[in-house]
Amino acid sequence: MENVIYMDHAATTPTDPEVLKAMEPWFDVQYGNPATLYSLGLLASQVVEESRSAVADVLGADPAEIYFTSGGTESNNWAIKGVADAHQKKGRHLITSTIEHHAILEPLEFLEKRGYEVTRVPVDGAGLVDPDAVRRAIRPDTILISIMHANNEVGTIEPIAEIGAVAREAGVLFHTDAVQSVAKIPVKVADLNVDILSLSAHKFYGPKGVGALYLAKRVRVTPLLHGGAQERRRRAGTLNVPGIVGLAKAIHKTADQMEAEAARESALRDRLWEGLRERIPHIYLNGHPTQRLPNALNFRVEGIEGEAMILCLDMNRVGVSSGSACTTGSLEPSHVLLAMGIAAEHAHGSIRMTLGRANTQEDIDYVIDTFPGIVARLREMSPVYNK
Amino acid sequence: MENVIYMDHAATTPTDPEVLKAMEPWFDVQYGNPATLYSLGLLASQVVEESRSAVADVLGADPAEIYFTSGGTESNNWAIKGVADAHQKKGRHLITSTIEHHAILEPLEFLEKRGYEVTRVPVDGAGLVDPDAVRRAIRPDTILISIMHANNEVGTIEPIAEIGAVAREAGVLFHTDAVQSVAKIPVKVADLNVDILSLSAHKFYGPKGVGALYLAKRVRVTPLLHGGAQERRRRAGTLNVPGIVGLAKAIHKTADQMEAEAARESALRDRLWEGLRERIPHIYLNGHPTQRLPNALNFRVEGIEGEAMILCLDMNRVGVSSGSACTTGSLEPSHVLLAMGIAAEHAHGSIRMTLGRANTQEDIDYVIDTFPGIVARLREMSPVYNK
Amino acid sequence: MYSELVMEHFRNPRNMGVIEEADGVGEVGNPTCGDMMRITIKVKDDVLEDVKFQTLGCGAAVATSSMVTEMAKGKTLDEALEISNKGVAESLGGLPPNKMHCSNLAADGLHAAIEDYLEKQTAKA
Amino acid sequence: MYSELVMEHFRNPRNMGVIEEADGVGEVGNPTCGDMMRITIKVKDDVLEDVKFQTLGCGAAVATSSMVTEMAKGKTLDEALEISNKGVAESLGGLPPNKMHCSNLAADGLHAAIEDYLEKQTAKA
Ligand SMILES: Cc1ncc(COP(=O)(O)O)c(C=O)c1O
Ligand SMILES: Cc1ncc(COP(=O)(O)O)c(C=O)c1O
Repeated sequence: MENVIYMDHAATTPTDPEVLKAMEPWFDVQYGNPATLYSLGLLASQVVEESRSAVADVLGADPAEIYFTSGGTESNNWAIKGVADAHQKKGRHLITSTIEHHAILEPLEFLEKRGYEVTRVPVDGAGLVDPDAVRRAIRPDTILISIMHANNEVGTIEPIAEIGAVAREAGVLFHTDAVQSVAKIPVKVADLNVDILSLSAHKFYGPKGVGALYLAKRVRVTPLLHGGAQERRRRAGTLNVPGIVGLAKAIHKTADQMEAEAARESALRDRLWEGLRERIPHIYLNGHPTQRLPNALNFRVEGIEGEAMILCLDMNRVGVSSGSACTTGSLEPSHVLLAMGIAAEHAHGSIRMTLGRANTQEDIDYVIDTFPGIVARLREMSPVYNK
Repeated sequence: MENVIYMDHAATTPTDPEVLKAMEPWFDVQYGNPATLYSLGLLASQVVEESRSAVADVLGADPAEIYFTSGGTESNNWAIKGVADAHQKKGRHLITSTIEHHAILEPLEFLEKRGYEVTRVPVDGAGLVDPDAVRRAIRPDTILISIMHANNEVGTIEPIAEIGAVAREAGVLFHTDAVQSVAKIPVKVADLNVDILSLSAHKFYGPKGVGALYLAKRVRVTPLLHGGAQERRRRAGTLNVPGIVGLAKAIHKTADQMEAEAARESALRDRLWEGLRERIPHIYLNGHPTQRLPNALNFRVEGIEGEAMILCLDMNRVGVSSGSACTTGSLEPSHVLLAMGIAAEHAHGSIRMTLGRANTQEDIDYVIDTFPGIVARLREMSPVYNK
Repeated sequence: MYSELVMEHFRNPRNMGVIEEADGVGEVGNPTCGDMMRITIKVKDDVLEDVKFQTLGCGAAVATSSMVTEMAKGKTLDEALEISNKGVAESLGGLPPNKMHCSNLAADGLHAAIEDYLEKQTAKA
Repeated sequence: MYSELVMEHFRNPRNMGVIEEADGVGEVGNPTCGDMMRITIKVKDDVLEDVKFQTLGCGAAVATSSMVTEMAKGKTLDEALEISNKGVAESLGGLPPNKMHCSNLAADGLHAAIEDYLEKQTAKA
C-alpha cells in the first residue's frame, strides 16, 4: 500500500507500532497461560492485572470492574444478554435507541423472539436521543437501558450523563456502547452515570479481537462464555495476553494524547468539510454539527450512490466508508440515517470520512481536490441528477 | 526466563516466531477491516478467506464450513448453546461425557438451569467413553452429543469415529471438542463423523484469543455473538485478521510436521515416564497407556499434593500443571481424574507433563534427575506418606 | 471483491449517456433502493444502432449497465431480447454473490427500452 | 501469586518434622481435601519448648504451617492459644484470596496439639 490516505478510522485503526512492540514478547517469549502457577504463568497473570489497572485508570473505574473480552461485539452481547438473563425475575423490558450498532440491535431482536420487550427511543434529525423520552419509556419491568455514547456512522455524541441520571433515578441499570468514544472524548464512568460500558481495542490503535466490559461491582450478569475460572468466573477462556497488553497500552497512550489530537483532527475535519462544501453543490452534513466526535464527518451527496463513490475514491488511494451497509448483501440503507429522518435515496448516497492520527493537511487537501471530480463524473452518469 | 523447561503445552504453547512474523503486517501495515470495500479492506478480506481455506484444508472440510471465533471456549459455548437453541423444538436433551473441559460442562449446566436435560456418559479407568453407552443414552428428544476428541488432563483419545457413527445412525448432531487434538493427531471431519468441531490456535503454536468452529453445512445453530454481517451472519464482530492469519499459519505448519513431531515427542514422553518410574516409588500413570496424545503424561504421586510439586519444579525452572484445578479458588480435585475412579487424595497428588517442540532429551533427563529429589523432600514433609 | 473486468467497466463505462430523441427509453429500479438505470436506444431496420445508459448504483450496477450496452449494440431486437441478466453477469466473469441482484437491472432495462420502442411503433401504426 | 515471604517459608520450611515422644499431637484437615497437617509439641513449664509440623498441601498450607511453628515456639500455652489463623496469614504478609482457606489449618493444628496435651495432663492427674 504505497501512500494510502486512510479515512475510515471508525471502521478500524492501524495498531500503533509501539503497541505492537509491547505485545510482541507475550507471544513467544513470555507465553505463559495466566491460569498456571509457575513463573511463566505468574508473569502473564501479573501483566494482565497491570493491564486491567491501566484500563480502569483511564475509565476512572476499579480494576475489579474491568473484564476482558474478544471485542466490542462480545462486550455488547454480554451486557445485553447477560443482564436480560440475570434480571428476568424483575422484568423483561429493555430500552435502547434506534441508532445503535448492530451488535446492540441484533442481541435485542434475539431477546424479543424469546419473550422480552424492547422500546426503541427515536432520535432527532441530528441523531440525538432525548433523555426525557428515555424517562417516559421506563416501566416497572424495565431491567436495562442501553444507549450508545457516540454513533459510529455520524459521530453524534449522546447525552449519556443525563440519560444515566434518568436511569439511576429510576433504579434501572444503564449500559453504554462506548466503542467509538473511548480515547476520543473523555469517558469516565462516574461522570457518565453508567453501570456497564463496552469498548474495543482496534478502535483506538490497539489490536483487533480484544475488548473490555466495565461492570460496576453491584451489577449482576449471567456469563456469555461459560467455562474455566478466568475473569472472576464471569468470562471463561484462556486470556489473550498479548491482546490485553496491547489494549492497555493503546488506551493509555491514546487517552493521553486525546485532547491535542482531538483539536488537530477536528480542525482537519472542518477544513475538509468546508473545502468540499465550497466545491460540490448539493451535499449536506449528516449528524450533529457540534456535538460530534472530533474526527467524524458524514454527508450525503445528492444523485449518486455510496459504493460508487467509495470505489472511485479507492481508485484514488483514499479509503472511506458509505452510510449504507451495502456489504451485508442487501441494499438496505443505513438504519442510522433513516432513523434521523433522512430519505432512503439520500442515505444511499452518504459517505463517512473518519480521520485519525496519520491524516495530514496534505491528505485533506488532496481529498478536497479529488472528490469534486468524482462526484461530477458520477452525477453525469446518474439518471436522477440533472441540476 | 533463562533456560526454562516448559512442559505444559496442554495449557498453552508459545506462538511460533514464523507465525508471529506472518501476523505482523496485518497489525499495522495491512490493517484494513475486512468488512470494508476499498483496497485495504479487500486485502484483509482476501487473507481471511485464504486462512479459512487453509484451516478447511487441514480438517478436510469446505471453507464455507469454517467460522472464526475468539478461542476454544467461545467455539464450545457456541456449539452447545447454539444447537440447543436452534433445535429446542425437536427436544431438549443433550449427551456428553464426565471428563469434558469446563467450557463444555458449564454451558451444559447453564442449559440445565433453563429446562434442558443432560446425560453425562461415564468413562472407564483409562478415561475412555464407550460408544455403546452413548447409544444407550440417546432418546427421541436428544438434539446433540458432545464428546471431546482428546482429554486435556490425561490425553486419552476418545473413539470419536465410532461415537460419530452412533450419532449419525440415530440422526443426532455430533460435536467434538478437538482443542487438544488438532494438529497433534489426525483430525479429518469426514473420518471422525462429526458435524461440529471446536479448535483453538494457542494450543498449536498459534496466538491466544482466536479459534474456529467447524459447522457442517446442514447444521442449524443460533449465533452466540449477534451483530454485524461477518462470517455469513453467524458470528458477528470485526474479524481478528492477524489472529486468523496466525491460526491458519500455525495449523498448517503444525499439521505438516505432525507425524514426525508426534514420534519424537512420544519417545521423549516415554523416556520421561520410564525414568521417573524407575526412580520414584509409588507413582502411577493416569489415563490410557497407548490411546493417548503423543505428548501427554499424567501421573499420581502418593502422599503429596500437586501444587507443592508445581512450585518445587518451578524453583527448578520446570513448568508443569497439576491435575487439580487449584487455581479455581476451591481445592476441588480434578473432575476428570475423579470420573476415572481415582480417589480424591490421589487426584490432588497428580501432575501433568505435556511436551512440545522445544523439549529436548536434555530437558527430559534434567527432569528425571531433579524430580525424584523433590518428591522425596515433599514426602518427608508429608504426614501421610511413610513407606 | 469485484473481478478485474467488472472494475474495468466501472472505471471506463462504455456507452454512458443519453441518446437525444431516442427511439425507446427504459427505466428500471428506483432511487429509494439505491439502484436505478435508464437505457435509451436508437433503432434502425430492427437493429440496435445505438444504446446508452445512465445508472445510479453500486459498482456492479454500473458495470452490468456498461456491459449490456456493449452486448446489445448492433444486435437485432429479437437477439437483444434474448440477453438475460444471467448472461450479462457471466460476460463480466461473474459477480460476488451478494451483488447478483444488481445484475438484475441491466437486461431488464434494455428490454424495457425495446418494449417502449415496440409500443411506440404499434401506436404509430 | 504468593508473596516473597510465603515462598521463602515454602522453600525453607522451619521446624519441619516430627517430635518423637511428643507431649501433644494435633492433626487437622484430611487428604481427600488435599490439605492435612500434623503438629507435634514438646511442653515444659507451660511453655512450648519445641513445635514441629508435617503438612500435605499447597504452598500456602506449607508456609502457614512453617510460620505457625515459628510463632508458637517459646510461647506459653495461653499465648499460643491466642495465635489465630488470621494472625498467621498476616505474619506472612497476606495470602492470595483463594488461598485464605489454607491458612485455616495452621493455627487449628497448633491448638489441636495443645488441647491434646492438656487432655493428656488431665488424664494423668
Ligand atoms: C458503536 C460500535 N459498537 C460495537 C462495535 C463492534 O465492535 P467489534 O468490531 O470490536 O466487535 C463497533 C465497531 O465495529 C462500533 O462502532
Ligand atoms: C479440551 C479443551 N477445550 C477447550 C479449551 C478452551 O480453549 P480456550 O482456552 O482457547 O478458550 C481448552 C483449553 O483451555 C481445552 O483444553
